[in-house]
Amino acid sequence: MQDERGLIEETRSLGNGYHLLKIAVPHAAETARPGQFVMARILPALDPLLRRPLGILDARPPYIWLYFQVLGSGTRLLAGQRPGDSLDILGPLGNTFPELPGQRVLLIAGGRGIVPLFHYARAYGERRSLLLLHGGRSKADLPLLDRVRALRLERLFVFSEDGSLGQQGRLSDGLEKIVRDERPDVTLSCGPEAMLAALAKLLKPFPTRNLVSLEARMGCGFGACQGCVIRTANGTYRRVCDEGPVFPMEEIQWPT
Amino acid sequence: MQDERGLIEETRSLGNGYHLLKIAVPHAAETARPGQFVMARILPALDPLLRRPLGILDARPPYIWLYFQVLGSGTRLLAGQRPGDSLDILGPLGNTFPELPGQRVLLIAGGRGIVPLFHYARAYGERRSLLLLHGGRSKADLPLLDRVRALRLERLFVFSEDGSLGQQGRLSDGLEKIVRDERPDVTLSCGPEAMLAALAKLLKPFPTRNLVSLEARMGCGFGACQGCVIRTANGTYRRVCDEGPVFPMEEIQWPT
Amino acid sequence: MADLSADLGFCTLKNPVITASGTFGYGEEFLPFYDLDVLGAVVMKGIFREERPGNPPPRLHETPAGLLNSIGLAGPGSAALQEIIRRLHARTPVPIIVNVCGGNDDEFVEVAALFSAMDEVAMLELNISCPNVKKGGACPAQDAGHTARLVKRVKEGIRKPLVVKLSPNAADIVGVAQAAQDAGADALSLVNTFLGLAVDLETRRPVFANVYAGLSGPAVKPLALRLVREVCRKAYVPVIGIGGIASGRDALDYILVGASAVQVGTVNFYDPAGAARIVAEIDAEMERLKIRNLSEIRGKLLA
Amino acid sequence: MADLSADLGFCTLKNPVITASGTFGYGEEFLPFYDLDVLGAVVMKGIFREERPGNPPPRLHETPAGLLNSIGLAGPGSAALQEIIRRLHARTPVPIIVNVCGGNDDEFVEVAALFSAMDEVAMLELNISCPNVKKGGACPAQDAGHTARLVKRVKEGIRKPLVVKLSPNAADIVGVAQAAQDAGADALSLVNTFLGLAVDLETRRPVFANVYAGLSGPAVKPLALRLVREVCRKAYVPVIGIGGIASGRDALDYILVGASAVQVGTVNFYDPAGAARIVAEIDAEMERLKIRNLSEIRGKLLA
Ligand SMILES: Cc1cc2nc3c(=O)[nH]c(=O)nc-3n(C[C@H](O)[C@H](O)[C@H](O)COP(=O)(O)OP(=O)(O)OC[C@H]3O[C@@H](n4cnc5c(N)ncnc54)[C@H](O)[C@@H]3O)c2cc1C
Ligand SMILES: Cc1cc2nc3c(=O)[nH]c(=O)nc-3n(C[C@H](O)[C@H](O)[C@H](O)COP(=O)(O)OP(=O)(O)OC[C@H]3O[C@@H](n4cnc5c(N)ncnc54)[C@H](O)[C@@H]3O)c2cc1C
Ligand SMILES: Cc1cc2nc3c(=O)[nH]c(=O)nc-3n(C[C@H](O)[C@H](O)[C@H](O)COP(=O)(O)O)c2cc1C
Ligand SMILES: Cc1cc2nc3c(=O)[nH]c(=O)nc-3n(C[C@H](O)[C@H](O)[C@H](O)COP(=O)(O)O)c2cc1C
Ligand code: FES
Ligand code: FES
Repeated sequence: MQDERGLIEETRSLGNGYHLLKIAVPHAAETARPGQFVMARILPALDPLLRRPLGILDARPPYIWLYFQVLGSGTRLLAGQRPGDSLDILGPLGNTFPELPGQRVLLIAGGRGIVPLFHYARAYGERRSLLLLHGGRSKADLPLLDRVRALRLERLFVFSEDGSLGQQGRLSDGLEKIVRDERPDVTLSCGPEAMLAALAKLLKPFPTRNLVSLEARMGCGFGACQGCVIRTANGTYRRVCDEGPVFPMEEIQWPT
Repeated sequence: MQDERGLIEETRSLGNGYHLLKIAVPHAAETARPGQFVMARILPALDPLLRRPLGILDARPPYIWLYFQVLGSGTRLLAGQRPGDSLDILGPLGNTFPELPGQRVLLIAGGRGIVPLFHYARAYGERRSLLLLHGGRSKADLPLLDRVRALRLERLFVFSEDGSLGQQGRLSDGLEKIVRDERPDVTLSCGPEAMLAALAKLLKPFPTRNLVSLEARMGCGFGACQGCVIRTANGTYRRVCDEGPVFPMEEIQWPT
Repeated sequence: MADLSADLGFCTLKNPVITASGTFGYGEEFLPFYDLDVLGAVVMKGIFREERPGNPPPRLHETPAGLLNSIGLAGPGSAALQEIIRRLHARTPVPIIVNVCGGNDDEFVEVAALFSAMDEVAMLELNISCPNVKKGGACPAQDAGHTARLVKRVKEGIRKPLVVKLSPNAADIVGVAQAAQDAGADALSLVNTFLGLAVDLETRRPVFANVYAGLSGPAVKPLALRLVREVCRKAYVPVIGIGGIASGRDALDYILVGASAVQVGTVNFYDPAGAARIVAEIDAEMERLKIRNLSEIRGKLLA
Repeated sequence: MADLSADLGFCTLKNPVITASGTFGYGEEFLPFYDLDVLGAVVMKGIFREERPGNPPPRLHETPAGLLNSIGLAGPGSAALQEIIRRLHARTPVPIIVNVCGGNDDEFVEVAALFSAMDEVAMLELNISCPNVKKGGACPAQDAGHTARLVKRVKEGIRKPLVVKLSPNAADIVGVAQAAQDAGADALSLVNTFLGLAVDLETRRPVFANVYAGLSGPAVKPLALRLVREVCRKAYVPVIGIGGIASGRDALDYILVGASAVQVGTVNFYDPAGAARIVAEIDAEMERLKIRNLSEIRGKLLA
């Protein structure tokens, strides 16, 4: 983990508020492992005050790629950055998705939840076959799909709620059949909390080991503020930034 | 006066924290007259909160040119802007230096005080002969000098405190002789307050009409906040933004 | 279009957005930017009986997301303001509120009576909360007893609705609010600026001649919103929420904690059409959240 | 190099920069960023006798140039913190200050005594000012009488210097400060966070389960600086200034109004090496202004 000045090399707007950034940031690029994230300080000014957590989509030293959606002031300012601009990048942060050699792994990515799973597939996909289940509201919410198709995957299942891409429906609609047919040993998922909660319910009957990557409001990103906690099934709290963002699915207390 | 989105066309760093911006901002460019300024909002974020007042160096529709020195957070952010970025530009604001046809005019510019006088010379210099007395700490503080030389001027007197450019000394050192030799009807000056105070003292014995352009901390720039006042010789206050920035020299209460 | 009308009991405004005293000049300064009639109302800069020069410069100091001011209620005096109000009223039907000041209780009473007699004036706002008149920031709104006496006297001399503007620097703002309403205030507005300090290490002096100055702007919103909620829980007269509003969303936050309307101040400086933008944003936000009118959410914070 | 040493009377720190409780974890989290020994001291996150889970999420909400938090003093309990302190002390000689909390007076007394007995601990800071423990934000530092009783009891049970941390939400912070010093506080630190509110229009609920939360960060600096000045004018014990410090210049502003040292909080979150940067900036600023040591400017505000 290091606080580095990152230089924006390339920016791409993918429509519908989605953006891709390629940033030269050597330390983070060299040491990042799938599932990790960075805290980005967009401006030297004091509003927005805090850094913003963003997953690492891909890392090829000295570059990392970020993929994000404009939600509020921070991401809006980030979307306004252009090649030549610089950002303070603190990272890589958090734990990782384990490599799981020899295991049959199903990746489940809802919307921008693709980020850590894309990194996973890029990093480990060459060495073994991975399954990816990817879904979003509509085609416009899956702007990375071409890049996803270019990953080394054994199978790719695509769902869109409005049917504009792949099969119509939520990815949770397709999950049971896929798990039954493909018999993964492990699932790794990332996406909106409601989606993850649905997955947790659906996966319960199966013997798979299930890991999820979570989001939370973060103050620091490195364990100092206690701001980013999630509630666990046994009623305690865990910090997403340094005890996560990857947790065993059954440890989380999902909203009902 | 209008609040327009200005598009930065060109940026130039002139060293020593001095910068030049060329901005497409049609309304301000068309209506600006020498002595006027704009209020620039650099970012949509809330820090810095207020706009920053900046004089108009030149206007050729649809462009205006700003010339500024990095002092604090606002000008630092402004210096980081690049072609293609946009700014909210409110202007043109304030009163003007009068055209004064038929009069012999001496312009006196200390450092970045060149801004409104440059505009004046550009706008009216073709039609009659102007004198310009320009000074600064050193060569590095007079980075516009080449552009100043290209103005239509009858005579240009340059002073630098360290002698690195023109005559050595403060411009106030040269003032009396120049006024005696050149016998201007009017002086128009702009520069640091201490310099203007010195000029006020030196010009007192002469029969010239003397106008100065002042700076003050501004909240709004258009007369609504009462924040930008300066003290007048009779003890009242005047708003720099809309009763100025140009005032008769003798109306001001100069610091002693 | 959602129904944006804001019910103050004694009158209904077209919408809840009122421009705050001292941040909107005398209205005329904003005519180049938009039609003032899109607003719920405008408040004039605070006025004393006589012309006042105000405080020496500097009068402003920017802080992170905030503004310290020590204007010291510079103004042309009541007679001149009456002229300005007639002129403004001839140009726009927007309701005009006069922000009444005084160096002592008699002056408050007198100035209030003067403007109460003007047809062009919709209501009065009693500014008992300005921290920039007396050195150290003292003002009547720091004391419930003084507030009650003053409000009662002012109210007796006027025939217009009276809004009493409260100070966040009171030790017990809720107590002062209760005193004001019990004494006859028709509405309460809060908050005025927070006492703050800026110093200059080069000169080793305070930035402002009065030492303390008043903090406003987005920086104070979380503090002001809490105070407005506390007052709303005890108030039986309508409350106008003020402090750091920069967007329609901010304005609706105040309605949610119980305010009937809001005032927007500092935003007028950095965004001259900001108050009009906030009206439009409130409308859009209500549409989006399918809120038909303000009473659907006013004071409906689930807590 | 200017002389940055900060005299607290009962001890002298290498420099005036102390990291504020709750914003620096237990120190260890910052070891990857810099050598903690460059700091004047570090304060541990507030500690109770037993492990505490803290408040439910969300615990943070960003505001313009500010941060609302409702962490609720999550922590591992005193025994675990003793272990952590031993570990930290083995890695760095930076003075360690323990921020002592309690659900009631007995707990404060007990926890203070526990850490007073540790050689690795330089001093104690009594956190009687956290707004996030009780719903509504109540804390002992809102009441001078309670503060006096509590400080006296704590002081009797310890043999280490005691810093008492004050709340900006007290109706009369100067009165509480006087009560604390009269009761035996060796120093005062202020301010803790300001009570604020954020609401969510979508859910119509407060953002935080406790409704109110504590505001910190650059937004509050002008307010905190005023309060520190007011306390410094009445304090005969050293004062540690806290609130929104983001730069060396900000830190020196607090010294100028009379603080002997400062604590820096929120800056540690957005700039992990921020406290070290502030030390360097203080040095550079003192060089530039030819200030040889802090006592040359401490309390020298010309006002
Ligand atoms: C470990 C981690 C990795 C992340 N990776 C990515 C990524 O790769 N791509 C991406 O687009 N986003 C990612 N996010 C989410 C991203 O951090 C937020 O979208 C961003 O911080 C929003 O900042 P803002 O200033 O634009 O929005 P704000 O103005 O802060 O908030 C705007 C709206 O978004 C909501 N919001 C903001 N942050 C979060 C959050 N963390 N969780 C839920 N709701 C939130 C707020 O409630 C608010 O309604 C990640 C978050 C975490 C914790
Ligand atoms: C009518 C007018 C026209 C101007 N034209 C120009 C111009 O053409 N080019 C140019 O470079 N500057 C010009 N200025 C000054 C410019 O507005 C300030 O330099 C700028 O606002 C500083 O902003 P900042 O955020 O960088 O500095 P801040 O962080 O606000 O301040 C940094 C330092 O500069 C000092 N400072 C800031 N503003 C002023 C001011 N207005 N007067 C005196 N000291 C100040 C502060 O005391 C502080 O020490 C003009 C000012 C006015 C009023
Ligand atoms: C420059 C300035 C001048 C002000 N003058 C007055 C005034 O004359 N009377 C008054 O009641 N309030 C005055 N105020 C306070 C505002 O009306 C308002 O209460 C305060 O600014 C908080 O709102 P805001 O955060 O939206 O600015 C003034 C505020 C500012 C910034
Ligand atoms: C997330 C967070 C947690 C805090 N926890 C504590 C605490 O445990 N004990 C305490 O005395 N103060 C606590 N504080 C208050 C800070 O120590 C400090 O007084 C306050 O943040 C103001 O300083 P700042 O503006 O530099 O952050 C906390 C502040 C924050 C932001
Ligand atoms: S974000 Fe600070 S502890 Fe996790
Ligand atoms: S800057 Fe607001 S009145 Fe001049």
